[in-house]
This record gives sequence, structure tokens and C-alpha cells, in this order.
Amino acid sequence: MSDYLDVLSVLILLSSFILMANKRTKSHIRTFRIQAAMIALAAGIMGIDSLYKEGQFDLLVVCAVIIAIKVIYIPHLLKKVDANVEYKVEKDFFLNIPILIIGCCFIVVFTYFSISTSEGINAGTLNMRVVNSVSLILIGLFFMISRKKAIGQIVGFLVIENGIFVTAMFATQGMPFIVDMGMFIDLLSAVMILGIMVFKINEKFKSVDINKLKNLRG
Amino acid sequence: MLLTIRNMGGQGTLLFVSILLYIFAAAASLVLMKRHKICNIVSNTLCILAATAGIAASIIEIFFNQALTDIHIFQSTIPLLSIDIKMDKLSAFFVLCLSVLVVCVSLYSIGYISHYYGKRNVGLFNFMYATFILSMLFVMISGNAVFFFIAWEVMAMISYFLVVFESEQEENQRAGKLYVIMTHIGTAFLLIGFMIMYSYTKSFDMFASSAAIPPFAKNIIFIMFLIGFGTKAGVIPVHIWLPHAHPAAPSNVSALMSGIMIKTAIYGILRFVFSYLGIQNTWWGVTILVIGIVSAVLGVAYAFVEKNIKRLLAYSSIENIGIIFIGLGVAFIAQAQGNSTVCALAITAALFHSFNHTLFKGSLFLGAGSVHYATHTKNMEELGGLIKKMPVTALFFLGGALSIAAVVPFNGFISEWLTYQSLFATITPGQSVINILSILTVAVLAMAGALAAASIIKLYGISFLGLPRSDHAAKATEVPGIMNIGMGILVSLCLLAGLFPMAVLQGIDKVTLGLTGLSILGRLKGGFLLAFYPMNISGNAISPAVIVGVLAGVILTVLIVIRMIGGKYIERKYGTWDCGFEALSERMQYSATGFSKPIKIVFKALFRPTRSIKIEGDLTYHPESIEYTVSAEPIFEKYLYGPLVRAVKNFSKKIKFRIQTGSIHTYLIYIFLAVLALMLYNRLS
Amino acid sequence: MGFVLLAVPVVAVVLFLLIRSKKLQYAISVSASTIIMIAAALLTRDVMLFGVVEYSALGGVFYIDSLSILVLDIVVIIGLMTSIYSVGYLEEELKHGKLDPGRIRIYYVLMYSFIFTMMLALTVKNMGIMWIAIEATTLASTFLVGFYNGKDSIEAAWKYIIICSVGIAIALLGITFLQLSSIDVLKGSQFLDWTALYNHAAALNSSTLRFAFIFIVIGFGTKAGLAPMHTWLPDAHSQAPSPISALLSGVLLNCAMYGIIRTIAIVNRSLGSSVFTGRIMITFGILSILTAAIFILTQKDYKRLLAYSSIEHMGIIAVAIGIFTPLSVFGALLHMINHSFTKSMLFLSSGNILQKYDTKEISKIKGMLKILPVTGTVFLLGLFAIAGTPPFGVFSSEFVIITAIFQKNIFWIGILIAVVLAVIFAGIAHTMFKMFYGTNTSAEITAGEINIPGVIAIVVLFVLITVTGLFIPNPLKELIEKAGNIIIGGQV
Amino acid sequence: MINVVYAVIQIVVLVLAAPLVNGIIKKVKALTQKRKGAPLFQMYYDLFKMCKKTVVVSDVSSWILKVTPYIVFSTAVAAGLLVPVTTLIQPGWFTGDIIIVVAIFALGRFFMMLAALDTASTFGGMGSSREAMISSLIEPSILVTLFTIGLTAKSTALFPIMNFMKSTGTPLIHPVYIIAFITFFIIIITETSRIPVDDPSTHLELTMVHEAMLLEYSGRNLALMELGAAIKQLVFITLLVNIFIPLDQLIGVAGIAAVAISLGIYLIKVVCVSIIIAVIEVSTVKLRLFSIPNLAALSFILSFLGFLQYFVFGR
Repeated sequence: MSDYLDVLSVLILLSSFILMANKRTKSHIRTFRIQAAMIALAAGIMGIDSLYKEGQFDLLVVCAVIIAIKVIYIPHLLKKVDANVEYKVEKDFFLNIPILIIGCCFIVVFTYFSISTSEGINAGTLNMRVVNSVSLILIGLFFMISRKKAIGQIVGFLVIENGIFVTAMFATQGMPFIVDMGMFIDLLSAVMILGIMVFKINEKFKSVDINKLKNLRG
Repeated sequence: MLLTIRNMGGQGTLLFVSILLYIFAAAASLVLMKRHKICNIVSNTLCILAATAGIAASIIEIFFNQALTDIHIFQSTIPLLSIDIKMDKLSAFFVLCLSVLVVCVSLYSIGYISHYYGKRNVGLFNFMYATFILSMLFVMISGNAVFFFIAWEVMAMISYFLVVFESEQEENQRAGKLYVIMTHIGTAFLLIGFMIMYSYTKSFDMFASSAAIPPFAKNIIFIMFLIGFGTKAGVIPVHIWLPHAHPAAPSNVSALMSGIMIKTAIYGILRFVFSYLGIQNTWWGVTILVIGIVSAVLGVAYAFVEKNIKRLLAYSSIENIGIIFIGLGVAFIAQAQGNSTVCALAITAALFHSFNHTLFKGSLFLGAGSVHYATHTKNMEELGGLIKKMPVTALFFLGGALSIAAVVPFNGFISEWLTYQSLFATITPGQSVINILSILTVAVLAMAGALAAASIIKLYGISFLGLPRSDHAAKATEVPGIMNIGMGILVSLCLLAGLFPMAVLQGIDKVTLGLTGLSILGRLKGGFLLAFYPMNISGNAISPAVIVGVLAGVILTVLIVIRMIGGKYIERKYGTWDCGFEALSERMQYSATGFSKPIKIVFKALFRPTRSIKIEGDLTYHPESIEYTVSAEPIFEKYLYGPLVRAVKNFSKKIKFRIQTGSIHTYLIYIFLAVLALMLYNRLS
Repeated sequence: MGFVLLAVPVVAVVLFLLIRSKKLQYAISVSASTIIMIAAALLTRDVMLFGVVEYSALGGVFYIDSLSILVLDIVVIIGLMTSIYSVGYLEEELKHGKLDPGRIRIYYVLMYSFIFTMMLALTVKNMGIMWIAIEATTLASTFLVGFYNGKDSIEAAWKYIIICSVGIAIALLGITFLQLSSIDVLKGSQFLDWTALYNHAAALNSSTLRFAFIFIVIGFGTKAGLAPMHTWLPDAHSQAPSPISALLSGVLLNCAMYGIIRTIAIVNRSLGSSVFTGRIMITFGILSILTAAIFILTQKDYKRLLAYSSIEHMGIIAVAIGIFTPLSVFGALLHMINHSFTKSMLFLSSGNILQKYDTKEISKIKGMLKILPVTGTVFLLGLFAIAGTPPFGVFSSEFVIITAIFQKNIFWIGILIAVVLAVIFAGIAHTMFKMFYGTNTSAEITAGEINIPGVIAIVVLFVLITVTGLFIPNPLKELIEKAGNIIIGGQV
Repeated sequence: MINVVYAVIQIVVLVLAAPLVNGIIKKVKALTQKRKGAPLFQMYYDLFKMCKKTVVVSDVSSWILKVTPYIVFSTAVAAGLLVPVTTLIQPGWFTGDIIIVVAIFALGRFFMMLAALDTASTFGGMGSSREAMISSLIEPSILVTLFTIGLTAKSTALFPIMNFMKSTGTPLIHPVYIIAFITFFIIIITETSRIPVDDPSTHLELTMVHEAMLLEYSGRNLALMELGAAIKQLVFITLLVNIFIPLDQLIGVAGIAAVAISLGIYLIKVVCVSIIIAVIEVSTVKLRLFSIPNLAALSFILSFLGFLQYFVFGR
């Protein structure tokens, strides 16, 4: 069982690499959807496991919610937003892809260097999963830094969220149920607000190039 | 809990009364805010009463009380913050200076403020006036460093508001800004000093022993206190605020600021450095001495070339503070070298000069105020001939001028004489550096004295004598009598202190005894007439009263003799000698600028005068107008503070946009890096 | 009481959604915050009596001790003042056609959900829920920041939500680690339960806990405006409507700081020393103070200047927490109170100034003491107060903090702070004081106060900070001492 | 009581001898210029005459102008009283030291400069501003010199100082005193406004300093001013001769006879010094106003050097 999870955590990490490599917003959203699906899968596996062992439904519910929100709704929402705002930006990243990928590799290495040695985490598989998911978070942040478009930033934020969720799930079999639910609600409303903001930015700045938001300085 | 009295005594009660009266004065002026005249009279009267109580309290403390007055008012719920009042002879001495000045200034204000009626918020002004005095009083009698600090800060803040009270002039705003910034930075150093002091002794009690503080820390604390108090005292090079702030304030406040507020710094140095820390190194004294020398000579040099009456007086305050610092420096050196007699003498000199400066600078600023009141200008070039328009003011002003010029028989001379004598006693064969320093100090004192006389002669001669140079001056009338009374008391005190120095020395010696544990009064023989020099050397003595007697006698004889020779005195009025030009006008008189020109040329290097001549019309024969302006270059502003401020501002301007670029990506990078950094730190720690 | 406390805002929000009448909305808002105030007062009394107030509902998630009640009271008082102020403020805005009547209810809905989320964050003991609440504060206040829908306000809002969400997300990671560290100590039900963590602190896995602290301090630090994560703060504070700025600066920052403090209590207890947390906090604190100083020296926009000064004061609090002696913690909490009151007072006054002069540029403002006698005076004195001049509150707490630093013999920090504070004062004096004097040139600006209820609120706050300068009421002192005791680590 | 007598004698001597010095100097100058020159006692006649004349006062001026002559004169006399002339027996009730001597003169100068501004005359202003410059430049070297001497004598009062100098026998051999002597000579020339610093016999506005301040006086006021200046000059000369050339061993012995003898010796010394001054006056030209600072600097350097000689080089 745990082999599946290991594989999944690696795949999730990989998906973030791919995300970093994507050029177009649409593909961002697609990759994110895949990632979310994989997380849902992992949650499902663990859920079945815990149901089988302790007879708890929590994780399964969580899995369902993930599928509902992260796999179906949010990508759909983003697509809609994406469709309704027009882009003028041609190249929406500061550095070119290879360098970004190398950066990601560095992040993974760094995370390994800084986390794995600390006792309490360096317990076999846990170690690797935590490293993967924490580096997933940092990569998400890195993604936000590297992308100019509003949507890109939203996606990056979502990736960070994923990373945290995965960390929680792998490291501690998921947070207390109520906390998880709250997180999802927050996430949902956050994405909605961000979506609205994107519209507003688009109407005020005639573009969603975040790099144009530079009036407030000093 | 409230009010535990450890040692109250009559003086404590009186002190309390005076504090309450000040509070009443403040409150009254707020209550009566709308009724200007009544408000002004009531609050000033209350201030006078309070000050009288203060005088009584301090005199009792100095002459009759043995232990120190110690009242614990209340322990705040905020840790470390408690309000204690402690008054020993040192505090009492400064309280005395304060109260004497306040009595006269308040009398003066009753008349002076009348030109605010209906124009400005008199109630607010009087409120701040009373609070300002109260804060100074608290500075002098505070029993622990925290309360001292609070009183100090409040004093700074309120005096700032008073400086900008006439805020419509741009320059007053700038003066106030400069003042508040400088004083606040100085206060930061004080804070550091107190804190280091606390971190070793674990207490803010400045009457306790400082034995727990190691020597190197004492050095740091000393430097902090020197900068902190020096800023308030306005010694060079941290003086730049003084010549701007003192003229900007209303004249009665200027009198208080120049007369006593800058003395709080002297009190601070004596209290915290001399009495609390104790002198441990010679270089402390040397530093203070050098600062004193520089301040004395530069202060008076700038005063001499000044055209604005009040600014001239402000610069001369710098000089006098310099002289006081010289006294302190000598005292500290002597103390460090264990020569306690010289130390006591020098302290006496310094205290005496503080007292004198309070009197005559107070009176002079009040005089300047009267001139401004009558003519609405502070610029000498527009004055002249006031001695006929306002004779009483002129007379009193002359008294103040004589005492600031340190000529017999006025008090200014006595304290300078004591300073000279302490320098004389410091020079002993075998300690080269101190000797050279001392003799240079003598030279500087001499020069400063002469220049001070010259600048006050210029002030008086240009603005009171000769012909009026403008309508303001021509239309001037004598100011209300009450103002002259206030000024007159101060001046007559100057004369009395000069004639009978022993009377003052009796008190000051008690203070010195409390400070240094050594009385020089035993060596000051001769009752109230003579002041003998304490160093067991025959002859070093002066007898101002007798000398005045001789002068009077000589004059009398001369009158008689001349009467015998030349018969009755017949006088004929005639125009001033004008080489037959027949049209001597006020514009041909010597101007203030012209008067100071020779010195300006001699000390070109210092003043770096910048001239500009504007001539209209035919230059050679009939120019319509020639405008000649010369201005001394403010060295410290230009070469020290200007660059500093500019550098800081540019740094801030540059770095501002580097940090807050406006690009959200940069901000995210910050967070990213912060995370990485902390993870790294955690890994490596 | 606690339920009233939390219920009232919700009810208010619902009412706002239902009711259209402007007058009624004002009435509701003021009365709601008054009720909250009373409830909070009663709750405070309970806490003073019993030390801790807990409710069994929702799995006993609600938990109030002296630390939380302290911050809660700040929230409530500032909330009341703000709601009183808002009445006049909105009226003015309507008069000048800055916003259409429809938006008033949006304003109130958002404002009360904002207050609600903050109070929620302060009344729960489950760190996870606290996190959710704090995240929710961001969401609730985003549109308040962007309330005017101008270019700048939209930009500010975007930066605000993005940066804060990212930061908060990292805090969540920290909380995950917190749970991870306790995984083999606690049972499922007590996961992330603060009291449980606190009581079993010794048994927690320290190395994981360090990670938890790192991420939480960065996360909540972002929200508390510690440099270098402070970047959203000046934009948001300067763009939001003034009452909201007052809330953001006076309350929100404290809530975030509260989260950090809670965590530090656990971590230090577990590690047994404050060295690790201390270093980090002091570093962030000093960074913040220095940054603030640099930006204040040549600031052209008075609201931004106030915002930067908030960063400075958060930095001071952070340093005090990092020092972690009873005295310093006392100072930190006292400083929280003083700073909140002073700063919200200043922001409220700045609202009046903005409405009067219709500009945020310092250079364009002249003769304020004549135009706005009361507000101007209070603002001037408030500047002195915020710069740490006695006899105002901020001075006393700063003094306590600096004393605590020197008590621990960390000279260089103390000296640095003392000097930088003086520089900041110089900056404020240099940039701001010219606003007050002179005579204003433009004709359409007439002398006289606007927004009378607002002025009353401002004056009340001013009286408060003047009193706290020289002494604080004994109950408050006890409360602060208890709270400090909790942080330093007595048994709960 | 005897003290009073001595004091009176001293005053009389000073007042009577002062004009003589001027007379001598004028005479010597005349002779060196192959002129007959005015009679030796010309100044006495002038003074008498002036006393009889009507006083013309500028209508601009105030009471300052009228009190000044008396103050100048009386200060000169009072200062003279503090300087031992013919006896070292000190009037006990009337004491003072070199510092107060300087201060008393300062009082006189103060009023003189002030009164010069009183008449709104350009000359007066010019004179007093130049006087301000010169006095402030020369003051340091006066005090440093006097201090150095006083330090060697361990007292700042003149009677002890002169006792000490007498005990040293021939002070001028000593490096400190020879330097001090030269300095003091420069000081005398400056203070008594003689060539090369100032020209007492000119009334050319370009060069006037002291005379410019006297322009507006007339009658008895002028007389008092002149006499006061003369007394001041004599007092300075007395300081010079009695400090540096204590030839007369009789000084300090009570008794009218002794006083008479020492008075004789004193007068001889004064005459010699006046002749020297006269010689200097004829043999040099007046300095430009703005090269006076150099002279002052020179005298200060010298005085400082004298100090160093003793207290640093210990010799």
C-alpha cells in the first residue's frame, strides 16, 4: 500500500515540474487538474486503508471533496476566468524553462538537505514523502514568482495548498476533520475572490499582467 | 500607593505648595481661556506665588536643611515607573535660579502677553508656559532617572510647542523642527546612558552608589551623558538648534529657555556625572574643558557678527555655557587628580556663573522682548535712538549689558574672576598638557570676554543710541511699567550679586560642600565686602564694593575740583560733527554690519563671509540705490550637518524603491528567501 | 457570554443583508458593537475570576484565557470606536459622492465579518481553526482594502490577498508540522489543541517543532507585517478606507502576533530555552524597525508613513517577545495595547484629514491646526505619542521593553533600538510637522471639524493613551501579568 | 590710616605725572625731528583751559555721552590705586589683582566705545569698532603675560608679585621675564594707542582709532578723557617698570622719606621708558589697520612662549 503512496508522492512532485514547464495557461490548469486527481487518488487509497483498519470515513469524505472542488470545480472556474479575460502578454515568465526546472531541482535538493536529517522526520518512507511535498510547496511559491499572469499566480497558490495538504496527509494521516473542511471552504472562497479580483484587474489595467501592478512603490 | 513622605520638612511642604500652584496656574489658564486679560493676570500671578514658594523652599534647603528632602509621590502600576521627589542642595540651587527667574519673567509676562489679547490663544500659551516651568522644576527635583527622563522629555516637547507658538513664520517652524529633532536625538543618548547604568546597578536611583558599574562602562555612560546633556546645553558642535530656537520663541519664553532651561543640562552633568558616576579619568575633564573653550570662543564670535538682537543673545548663551563648561572641566580635572580644593573652587565658579547667566541673560532677553514689543522688529539695522524713546528699558538693558560684558562691579565679572582663579590654581609645574590647556583657556577667556563686551556694545549702541534707523524705532514708546519691574529686579540682582558676592557665595559654598565635601568658605574671608581667594595666597583678592566706593569718591572729587577750576557747568547743544556736510542723517551712522566688519575680516577663515553688492543706476556718481549684504557662512550646518542629513536622505530615497519595488514577484521572492534562510539556519544550528 | 460575542456579528451581518435603510444600518452597527463591548466586558470579568473560560460546545473548541481576552478586548474597543467613526465617515463619503449608498451595506457586511473572523481566531484553542480564522480575516478584508475600486486600491488588494494567502499557507505547513511533532504524544481528538500541546510540550518532538515554528513565524509574520514579509502592509493600509486601516493596523496585526506568541509559548516550553525562537524573533524585529526607519525618513504619503510606523512597532513587539523575560513579555503585551490605541487613533484622524483635504500627500497639506483644530491637535500629539514621547502610552511600554533588553545585558540591541527610534522620530518630525502650520492656500477648504462622532471617538482614544502613559489600572495589570505568565510558561 | 595717606599720595602722583609723560614724549619727538616743540607742560595748560570752556554736546547724544568722561577718568585712577607706585604697603581695605585691573579698564573702555556710538557720528562708530577689534586681539596676550608673571610669583595680586620680583633682584636676566617684558611693551603701545598701532596726533579718519572716539567731546569732558587716557598710559608704564625693573630697594619700607626717595627713582624709570616710547614712535610708521592682527599675534606667541619657557621647559 505504502509503495503506491510513495509512487504517488513522486508523481505529484513530477507534476509540479511539468507545471513549471508548461507555457500556456490552459496547460497550467490541466496539469493542476491532474495533480489534484493524483492527490485525490492518494487520499482515496489512504481512506480505504483507514476505513479497513479503523473504520473511519473522514479521508474518504476528504477525497470526495477534493474531487469535487480541486478536480472539477476550481479548474472549471479558472477556465472560465481565463476565457473571459484577454491577454496581451506574450512571454509570461521571467526566466526561461530550463533554468526554472534546474531551480526546481535545486529546491528539492535543498529541502532534502535541510529537512531529511532532522530526527523525527527521517523515519524511512515518511522522510521521502515529506521532502517531496515540502519541495512541492516551495516549487509552488517559485512558480508564483516566475509567472507574470494572474491565473499563473492563482495556480501557484493552489499548488502550495496542494503541497500542504499532501504533507498533512502523508505525515499525519490528515488534519482533524473539521480543520480539513475549514481549509477547503477557505480555499474555495479564496479562489472565488481571486477570480473576481482577476476580472477587476483586467477591467482596470486592460490586462492581467501582474507585472503591470507597480504604482504603489516606496 | 500615594505619597509616602520620607523626609518632608518645611521646604518639602513649600515645594509641594509651589508645584500645586503651578498646576493651578496651568488649570486656571485653561479654564479662563476665553477671557484673555483675566486669564493672563491670574495664571501669571499664580506662577509668581509658586515661584516665591519655590524660592523659600530652596533657600531653606540650602541654608538650614541637613538631610535631603525626599518625598515619594506614587508608584505607578507600570513597572519601574515611580514619581519620587528628592531635593538636595544641588537641586535646591537650580530651583532657586529657576524660581528667581520665574518671578521676574512672570511679572514681565503680565505686561508682555497683552499684545496677544484677541489675536492669539492666550489661555493655551499660559497653560504651556506654566507646564513648561513645572517640567523644568520636576527635572531639577526628580528622585529617580525614569522620572527625570519623563520630565526631561515633556520639557522638550512643551518648549517645542512654545518655540513654534508664532508658527506663521516659516523660520519659526524650521527652528522648532530643528530643535525638537536635535533634542530628541540627544535624549536618545541619555536613555542609553540611563539604561547602561540600570543594567549594572539594577536600579534607576541616581542618589544611590554607582560602585557596581565597571570603569569601561562608566566611560561609555559619560560619553552618552556628555552628548545628551551637551545637546540640551547647546555646546558646539551640537549647538545648531539654539540660535534658531531661542529667537523664535516669544521673548518671555526665550528668557526662560536661555536663562534656565539650558542650565538643566548643567544640573544633569553635575548630578549624573560628577555626583553619581564620580570622576575617574582626567580625560573626562579635558574633553569638557575643550568643548567649553570651543563653545566660548566660537559662540561669542558668531554673536558678534549677528544682526538679530535675540539671535545675538542666543549665541552669547552658547559662549556663557562654554564658560560654565570650562569651570566644570577644570573641576573634573582637579577631582580626577585628587586636588579637591581646586575642584571645589572651580565648581563654585561654574555654579556662580550659572546663577549670573540666569540673571543677566534673563534680563537681556526680557529687554529684547520689550524692544520687540515696542518696535515690532528684532533687526538692529532698523533700530536706534531707543534710549530717548524708552529710557527705563534702556537703563536696565545697560545694566544687563554691563554684567554680560564682565566688567566691575557687575556679577558677570565675579564668576569670571573665580574661573580665572581656578585656572590659575590648576597650573602647577610638571603636568604639561593640562598646563598648556589651561593657559590657552585663559587666553580664550580673555578674548571671549573682550568680544562679548564688543558684541553687547554693538547691540546696545546700534539699537539704543544714535538716531532711529526706521519708523518702527522712531515711533517706539516706553513699555508698560510691569514689564520694566520684572526686568529691573533681575538687573538690580545682577548689581547686588556683583557688589556683595559673598552673600551669594555663602549659599553656593554650601552646595559645593554638598557636592565635593569641601568648603572653601573658610578661606573666603572678609564678610560681605571682600572675596578672598581660597588658595592660602596672600593678596589674591577683590573688593568690588570698595572699588565702586573709590570710583564714586573719585568722581565726586573730580566734580568738585573741576567746579573749582572751571566754574559752573555750561552746556551748548549742537549738531554732531559732520565735516560741514550739514545734513547728517540716520543713514550715515555706523551700521551693525559695519561695526562687526573688522573682526569679520580678521577672522575670515572662520566666518567665510559672503558679500553681495546690488547697485542700481549710475555707479560712478549718482547710484539710485546701493544694497550691500554680507552674511557669515554657518560652518557646522554646511560642513557637518548638511552632508550628514543629505546622505541619510539620499540613502533612504534610493533604498526605498529598491525594497518596495511595487512588483509582487519581488515580494514573493522575499518570502521565498526568508523560508530558505530559516530552514538553512535551522539545519545549521 | 462567548456565544453572544460571536453571535452578534453574525446576526448583524444577516441584518445588514436584509435591511436597506441607511439610518437603521448605522444604528445596528453601533448597537451591535456596543453589545459586543458589554459582552466582552462581562467575559473579561469571568476570565479574571476563573482564569479560563471554556465551552463544551463543538467539541470544546472554544477556550478563552487571559492572553486571548487581552487581545480580544483590544479588538472590541477598537471595533466600537471604528463603528462610531464609520457613521460620520460614510456620511461624508456619500456627501462628496465618493461611493453610492448601495455600497454602505457591503461595507458593513464585510467589516463585521472581518471583526467576526478576528474574534473567532482569538476564542478557539485549536490551532487549525485559529489558522482558518486568520486566513478568513484576509478574505474578509480583501474587498475592504479594494473598497474604492480605484486602480491603486485594486492593486493593493491583489497584493494583499496574494502575499497574505501565501504567507498563511506557509503557516498552515507549520501547523501541519506542529501536529506531526505531537503525533505520537496526543490522541486524535486533541490534535492541534493548544492546551494539550502546551501541557505535553516537554514530550513533543523538538526538531519537528523547530520546523513548525519556522513556518508559523513566517506565515503569521507575513500577516503581522514583520519585515521582510511586510510588503503588503503599506499598500493595503494606505489604500483601505481609514476606519478599515485603523482595524487592520490596530487589531489584525495583533491577532497575527497572537498566533506567533501562542506558538512560541509551546516551542520555548518544549525546547526549554528561548534561544532558538529568540534569535529569529529579534532578527525579524530589528529588520522591521530598520526598514520602517528607512521608509519613514523620506515619506510623502502620511497614511503610508503611519503604516510603516506600524511595522516598526510590530518589530519592537517581536524583539520584546524574542527577549522572553517576564518584564519584556509584559512590555510586549502593554505595547500591543498602546500601539493599537495610538495607531488606530492616528488612522482615524488621518481619515478626517483625507476627507478635508482630499489628498494623501503631506506636501499639499497646510495649516491643519487652524482647519481642523481638534483633529489636528490630537494628530500632532498622537505623532509625538507614537514616536515614544512621554507622557503617552507608547513611551511607557517602549521604556519597559528597552529596560528589559538591557536587563538581559544585550547592549547592542538596546542601543540600536534607542538610536533608531530617535531617527524615526526625526523622520516623523521632518516629514509630518509641516502639515500643521502655515495657512492653507486652496479656497474650497474651509475651517471647521467634520465627522463629529468620529472626532469624539478620536478624543476618547487620545484620553486613553494619555492615561496609560503614567499608569494602568490594576486589573489590567493583573490581566497582563497573567497573560505573560501563560507565555513564559506557568501551568494553565 | 597711613594706608590712606599712601593711597592719596599715589593718586596725586599718578594724576600729576601722567600729563608729563605725554609732554616728554612729544618733546623728544620734536627734538628728534629738529623742532623746538611744545613746552614740556603744554598738556597741563590745555587741560586747565579745557576745564574753563563751555561744553558743546551733540543734540543727538544722551546721558551716556556725559557720564562717560567721569567713568573713564575714575576707572583709570582706581586701577592706578591697585598698582604699587611708590610703596608696597598695601591698603588693606582696598584690594584687587591684575585681573580686576584689566576689568576696571574694561569698564572705562566699555563706556568710551558706547559713547562713541551715542552721537550717531560715523567717526565714533568707526573708532569704537576698530577699538573692539584691537582690544579683543590684544586681550589674550595681556592676561597670558600677567598670568605667567603671577604664576612665577604664585599670586595674581600685584603687591605680592612685586615683592617677589624685588626678591629675584634682576628679573630681566630670566628668559621668562625678558620675553614677558617685550610682550608687555607691545601691549603698552597697543593699549595706549601709540604708533605703530594708532597715531595719537592724527585726525585723519582712515587712521584714527582712539581719537575718533574722542571727537565729540569738548570742554571739561574732553579734559577728563585726555587725562584719563594719560593716567591709563602711566599706569601701564608703572606696571612695566615696577615689575621688571625693581631697582629701588627702598620700596616696601614705610616712612615718608623712603617713599620720597623711591618716588624719585620711579620717576626716573618712567622718564626713561617714555623716551624709549618716543624713540619708537619716531623711528616707525603706523601699521595698516589690518596688519595690527599680526602684531597682536606676535605678542600672543611671545607671551605663550614665555609661559612655555617656565612651565613646560621648566626653566
